[in-house]
Amino acid sequence: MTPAPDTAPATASASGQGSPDRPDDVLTVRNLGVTVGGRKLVEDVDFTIRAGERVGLIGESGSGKSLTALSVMGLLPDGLRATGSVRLAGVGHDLVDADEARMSRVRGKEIAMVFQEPMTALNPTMKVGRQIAEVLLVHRTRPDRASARAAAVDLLAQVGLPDPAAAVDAYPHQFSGGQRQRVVLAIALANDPALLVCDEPTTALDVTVQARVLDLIVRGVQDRRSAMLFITHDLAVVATACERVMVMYGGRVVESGPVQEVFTRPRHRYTRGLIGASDLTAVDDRGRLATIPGSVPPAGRFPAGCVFRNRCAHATEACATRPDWVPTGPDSGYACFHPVAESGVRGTAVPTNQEAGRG
Amino acid sequence: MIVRLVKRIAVLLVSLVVSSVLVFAFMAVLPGDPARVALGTSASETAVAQLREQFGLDRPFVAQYLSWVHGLVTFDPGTSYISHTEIGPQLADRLQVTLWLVGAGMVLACILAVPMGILMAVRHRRPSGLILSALSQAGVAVPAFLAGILLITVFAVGLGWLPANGWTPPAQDPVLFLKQLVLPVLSLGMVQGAVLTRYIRSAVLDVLREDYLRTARAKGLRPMRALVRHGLRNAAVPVVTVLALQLATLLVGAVVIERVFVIPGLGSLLLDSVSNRDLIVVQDVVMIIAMAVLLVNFLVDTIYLMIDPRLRGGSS
Amino acid sequence: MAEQPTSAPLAPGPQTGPVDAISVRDVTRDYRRPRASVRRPSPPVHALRGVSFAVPQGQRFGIVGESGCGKSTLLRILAGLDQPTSGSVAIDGRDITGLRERQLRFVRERLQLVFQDPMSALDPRMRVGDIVAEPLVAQGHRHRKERVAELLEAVGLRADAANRYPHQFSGGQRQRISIARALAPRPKIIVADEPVSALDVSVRAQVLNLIADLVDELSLTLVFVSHDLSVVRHVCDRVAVMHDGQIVETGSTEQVYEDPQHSYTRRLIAAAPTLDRALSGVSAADLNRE
Amino acid sequence: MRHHRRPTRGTGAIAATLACLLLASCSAGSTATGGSAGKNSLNIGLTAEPANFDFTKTAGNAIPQALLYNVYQNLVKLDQSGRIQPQLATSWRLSKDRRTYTFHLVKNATFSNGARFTAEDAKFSIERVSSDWTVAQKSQMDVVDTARAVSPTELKVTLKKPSNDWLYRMTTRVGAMFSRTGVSKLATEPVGTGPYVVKRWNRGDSITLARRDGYWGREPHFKSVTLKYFKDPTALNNALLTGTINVINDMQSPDTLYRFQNNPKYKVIEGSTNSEVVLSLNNSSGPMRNRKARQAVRYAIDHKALMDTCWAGRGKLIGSMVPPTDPWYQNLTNQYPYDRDKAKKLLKESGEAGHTLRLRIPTLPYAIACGTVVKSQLEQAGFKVKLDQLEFPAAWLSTVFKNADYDMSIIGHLEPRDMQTVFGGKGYYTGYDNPEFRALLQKADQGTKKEQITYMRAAARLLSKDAAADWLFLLPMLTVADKDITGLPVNYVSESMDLTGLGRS
Amino acid sequence: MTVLDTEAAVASAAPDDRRRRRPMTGSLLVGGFIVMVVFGLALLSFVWTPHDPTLVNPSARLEKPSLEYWFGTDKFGRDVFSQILMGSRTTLFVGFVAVGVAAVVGVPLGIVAGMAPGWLGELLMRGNDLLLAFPALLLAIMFAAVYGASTLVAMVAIGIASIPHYARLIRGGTLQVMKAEYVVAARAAGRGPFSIGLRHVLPNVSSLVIVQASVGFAIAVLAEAALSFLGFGTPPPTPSWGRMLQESQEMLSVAPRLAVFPGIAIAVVVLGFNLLGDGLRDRFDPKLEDHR
Repeated sequence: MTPAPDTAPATASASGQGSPDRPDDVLTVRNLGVTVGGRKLVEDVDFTIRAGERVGLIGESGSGKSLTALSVMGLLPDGLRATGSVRLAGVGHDLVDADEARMSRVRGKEIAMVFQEPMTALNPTMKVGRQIAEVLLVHRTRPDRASARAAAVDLLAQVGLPDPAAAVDAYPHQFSGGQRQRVVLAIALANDPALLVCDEPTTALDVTVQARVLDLIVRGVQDRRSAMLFITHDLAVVATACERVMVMYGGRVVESGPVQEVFTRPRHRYTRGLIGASDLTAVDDRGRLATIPGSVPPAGRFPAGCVFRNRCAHATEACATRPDWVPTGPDSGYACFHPVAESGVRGTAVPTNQEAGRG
Repeated sequence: MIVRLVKRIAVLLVSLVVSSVLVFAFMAVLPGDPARVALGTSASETAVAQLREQFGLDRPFVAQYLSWVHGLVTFDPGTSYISHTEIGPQLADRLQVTLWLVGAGMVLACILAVPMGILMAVRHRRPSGLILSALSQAGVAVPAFLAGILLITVFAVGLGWLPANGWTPPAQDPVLFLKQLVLPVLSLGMVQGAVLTRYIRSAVLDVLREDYLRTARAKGLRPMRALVRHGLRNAAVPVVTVLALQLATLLVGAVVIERVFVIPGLGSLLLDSVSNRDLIVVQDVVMIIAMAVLLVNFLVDTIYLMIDPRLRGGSS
Repeated sequence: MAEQPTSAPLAPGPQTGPVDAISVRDVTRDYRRPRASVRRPSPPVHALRGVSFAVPQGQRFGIVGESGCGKSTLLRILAGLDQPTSGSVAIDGRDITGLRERQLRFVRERLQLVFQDPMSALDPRMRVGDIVAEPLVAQGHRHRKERVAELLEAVGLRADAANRYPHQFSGGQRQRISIARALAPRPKIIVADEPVSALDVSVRAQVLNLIADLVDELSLTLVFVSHDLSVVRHVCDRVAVMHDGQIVETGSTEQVYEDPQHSYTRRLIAAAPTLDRALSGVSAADLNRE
Repeated sequence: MRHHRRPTRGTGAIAATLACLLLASCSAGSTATGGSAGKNSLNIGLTAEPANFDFTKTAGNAIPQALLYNVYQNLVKLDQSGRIQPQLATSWRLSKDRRTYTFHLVKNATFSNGARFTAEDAKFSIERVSSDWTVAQKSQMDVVDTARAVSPTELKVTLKKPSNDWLYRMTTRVGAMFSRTGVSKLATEPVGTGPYVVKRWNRGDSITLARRDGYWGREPHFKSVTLKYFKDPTALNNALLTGTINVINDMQSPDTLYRFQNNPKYKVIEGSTNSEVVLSLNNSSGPMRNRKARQAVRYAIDHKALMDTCWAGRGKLIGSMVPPTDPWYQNLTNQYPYDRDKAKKLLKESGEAGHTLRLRIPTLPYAIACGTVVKSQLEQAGFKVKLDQLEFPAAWLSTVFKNADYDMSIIGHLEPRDMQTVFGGKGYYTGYDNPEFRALLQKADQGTKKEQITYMRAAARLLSKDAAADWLFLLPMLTVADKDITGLPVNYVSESMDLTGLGRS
Repeated sequence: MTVLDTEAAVASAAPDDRRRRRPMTGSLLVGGFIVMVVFGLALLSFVWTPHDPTLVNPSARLEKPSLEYWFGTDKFGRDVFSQILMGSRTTLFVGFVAVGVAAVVGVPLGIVAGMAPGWLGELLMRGNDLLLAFPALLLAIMFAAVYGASTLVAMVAIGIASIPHYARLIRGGTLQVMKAEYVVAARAAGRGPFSIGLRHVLPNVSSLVIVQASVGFAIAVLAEAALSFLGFGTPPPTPSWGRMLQESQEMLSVAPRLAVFPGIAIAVVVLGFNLLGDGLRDRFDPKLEDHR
């Protein structure tokens, strides 16, 4: 989301990055867009992730968060096109329009991904061990099949699977959802990727299983000092797993910053509404929850200017033009003409709400 | 795994018995007394009765059915009313002819269809994919015998490269046997190939949409490599089903090609015996075809077991 | 799980008030798996192992549990769509176990279901008006047109939505239609199976508010099933925690959440991330610790 | 890393064989010479394959066509122009009362199983017809009273009453000579005195006859003759064009003759047959019982146009049930000249105009072709006609031939001199029952040769005037062969396709 | 029933129409057009044909295509174009009978097998597969032998032989529908199995039936051509493209057009219905589509 027409100096880039390309920057995304047949699904997304930094990307359905992840991996479905620039440390070329030959060298080696649905993510007719060994053999991080297999057993142990020696010869249908997601994680972490992209990795899992997988993801990334881009719609999960968060709505980043900052002193109206709506403990006098009026428009059909204005109680004519990005720190800022007052207290989305405060 | 196999075998046996009863009942309904047709219409009543007795046609149904089944099981399917000759060897020859024709035809179909089908699926949006798709649609639309007639007119009568028709057992004259096989196999193979291509295309398209293909791409496999290592094995299941179906229908379906190229196959034997009311032969041919179809289905099921581990039981 | 399931005593004291809306006594349900080995038949799956609870009229009763704990099986038995292997279920005091479809009429009138997946809950080939009116048609009510319009208004949709098709509505709106359908035969009991799990956060709040309003206004008895503890905590008065086919703990919402007795309940509550806990420093590792 | 091959790994080998096959055949260049390997072997294309080799029990012309005069021989045989010639009998005398024939037999004839041919075998064969045969022709021997073997080379046969017809019958299948020790497996192993024996039978494809050593008579030219059977006329033509066969015996698609006529490599021979294509009318029941209606039918058919359209003008127009090769042939085509108005008038007078006539034809090439033309011509003359096809042989034989459930049908009667059996016999499908006609036939049979001709002519005239049926035309004998094949028979008068006279120049 | 909260009212039906308006794929357009043309020809043939297709006209034997005879005449002097026109009627009749028989029996069987409890469903399917042991051509030949060769007999045989394909396809679709929550809702509302089958299952599998019907049509036309070639198909005098093809074989080198015109007609119709099938399959919900 370029604040002003392109002439603006790169320094004041949209996501309020400090000096660009700091030494330990792993992923640098500039002006990323995704279009299909003329309709814009993702627009002007800018952010950088440092080594070892865990960044969350939160948004509802149709916000474009999954498309952002997929365009970083270069795995957009047929008919969708990515624009802008995605650079990865240690990789000479830009990832957006790279050809298959170059991208296949990067995927699974520099960047790895964990998907949402574990039940269909693995090849049902191939042993789990071979599917893990494959990512090692394809990138020649292991010389031959025997050592790749041994590494697979070790990886299975790392992700906490019971009896990894037997598991390596089992088929996907012999594992539960949670166990399969751990196999996918093992595959992703196999080559110690510089960047791990997780697209709603625990949405399909039960609470207890989710806790274990989240723990594995965070530890896996920390052990390898890998950067992580974590996509989810669940505020609590992102707050638990990530240090910094970007809020997306209508294909644009409307606010970003440290988790503590964004979730206690939200500035963008949408972020505030989202926090209010997701807090099931804050109820008005009649016991009703705070809500955001209206419903999410279909992908690509958001209003011009500020994409949230058709549901924002504070929208004015000014919101018809695109709000500028107001940087509030090295990696944080928001894009709203009528932001929540600096001193706004957490969870006061609807005036009638009393302080929730429950532990 | 064994349980599934035992169940499948049981289903196979029951189906065989039931289809044999069906076939026998159908034959009994067929009008036209076989003995009378065999002897010609002006034969005397006594002669007809004597022949009926000789063929056991006067015995009660169940007895006739049992002796027929006994004959089938012990590979001695009795003698034909019309030709008074042993049916067994005749069936064996005809079956061998048809298996050669259909087998080679299906092999050619696979050689054509597998690469074309995959190509059409992979280039599914691009013009080359559309052209191939149109071509295969055209291939499906041409009746097999028309293809045969055109091939004869051009290559046999026109250019004289190949014999127009006829069949020579391979042992008798291998070169002539192969020459006579080319055109029929081509016309059979091309048409069946076009049909198979369409199924392979849709099976591969389905597989390309699977999540684990995307996982393979995320691992760093290039699209074609991902398809070959992960996609094809899973796409094989629906394709194997269609192949089995085609093989089954061709056993008698090839009669059209047999008629154009004058090949004494199973289908032609069936046609001739039906017009000569040679009931015992008709019964045996229909039974062989039914057995072949059921056997093919059984083989397909076992192939499923090999391809898809989920069916092998033993869950987490 | 060595510990014995602790559950508060059944409805306190003798049956004083009106009979319970739902009373379940020691219900079990087993499924026979296809034979895996030739020698011995495969062991049966115990979906429910002796479940008992009661829901008095007007109460909002929550059932929490992870997938595979048997809650869906329980729901189908409550709605008379499936028969228990043993034990009994009574709706408004009348035992429904072992009855044939024709005798379950009164259950159809009193108890209706709301489902989880908005995409699959509505028949894509039927107009919204017909969908909502289906229970009325099935139970032979007349002058359905006005009733449908009334129901659509009640769930916050315009009456003219009746002649549109489900795919022309958003997830939240489809859930409203599903609720309108459930209210059509004026049931006394609504059984909601994960009604908001598939919705976005902002829309979820709207639907929860709608359910709360309707339950209050029509003084319905609500059975609310979910894997999401925080949603159940907001909606329900009493809650039962299910694990592996058994109810391991029952009690008022406050008592179960504040002071969980059973170790599984404790682990469940500990593992559930919330914004407040995260902001107060609870990390992923903390969630994972028993 | 084991590279996972596509599932069609096994097809590699087969693909290779198919590819080299294509190459091999293309390099063959010259027209594939097909089966005719050596100079003294011959391939003949035919249409109807025999069901087995036993013509004593199986009807149909296919068996005698292949075996008579080639494997089996008779005392006397029929030559090209229908005259009776000696074969196993060198000469024969008829007694004054025309009831006893004395045959003098050849001395040195032997059967293919080695047994010598004597008068005893002849006696055995003649008596066996009445005792063991089941086909219809067996009644032709009823007139025989006794057969005595006076000496190994002399046979006396006495008839119950004089019969010109009997000697003629001895040239057909009933006159075939069997060995007393060679009748056990007639269906599969025919034993005869002829020059050829059956070498191999690829059922559904071809029968190969081989010349046997030690044949008593003059050895035929060809060492081996293969009879190839084609159901489809076009396949038959293509086989000749590509050299798979050298001779088409009885061409069934006259329209394609042009491809051979103006082609130097082939020669076309047109002769006549005994096969009258009869528009049979059901004289015993239905609208065709009415004589006027039958006559209306005969006037309504334009025979010349019909033959031109459905059989490309090949064949001969005939007025009654007598082919030109019979001694008592006379041209009766003028009795019912084509006159559509007269046909309309007669049909109105007959009062049968309202009825729909069921034209039930067998699925034979000439019947299908002519059926369409007959239906169209009759409809133009005011008839109502419904055409349907009955699968030959089974359905047509049982529906039309046995139950006479038809009004009109089209069938070629190919048995020689069959006027008596088709129109003289009681209960025959034509249902023609005229005592005067039967009396004429009997007088002809028992009279002298000269009387036979006058009475047979009278019978043929009566049959035609009575419009017992309509004779569309006489099927021609169309033989097409390689230029260098000699001795090909012009007409097809006897039941046999005599191979002994063939040669290659 | 008061309107409880104003926000809900604002959230009424979204203004724009979200129906997944997928573009009409090429194959649907071309296939649909061809099928329309064939229907048009068939209807036209009831009213008008340039000449009487069954009229034998010896003087006009084997005429080249001319102004009077657009496709020339055959060996009996009959106008080929009129025969093709009339033949389209037979072709459609062939398709309808075959598809009709297969659908009328196959679809309900499929639905019942899909809705029935496990073991009954399996049993029905085993019986269904048994029918697979009698391929179409085999049945047609045996039926023709019993009832005599006629178009109706041939097509009923083809129809019966394709019942298993319909049943198997529809059972697959039914199983998917039965898993949907709106079926559970209907049961909870008190709907009996029969009305569920009629109101919910049939409409949702109807897309499958239509797609299979168009492909079935193409298969039937090809089968009729093959049967006519073997002499078991449509008997004269009713014009049929299959029989025209068979009759033309004899005259191939003098009048190849006698084979070309019916051959093209058959190919075009088969192509048309196959394309229509593909187009319809892409048009309806892809999730229910079963690439037959």
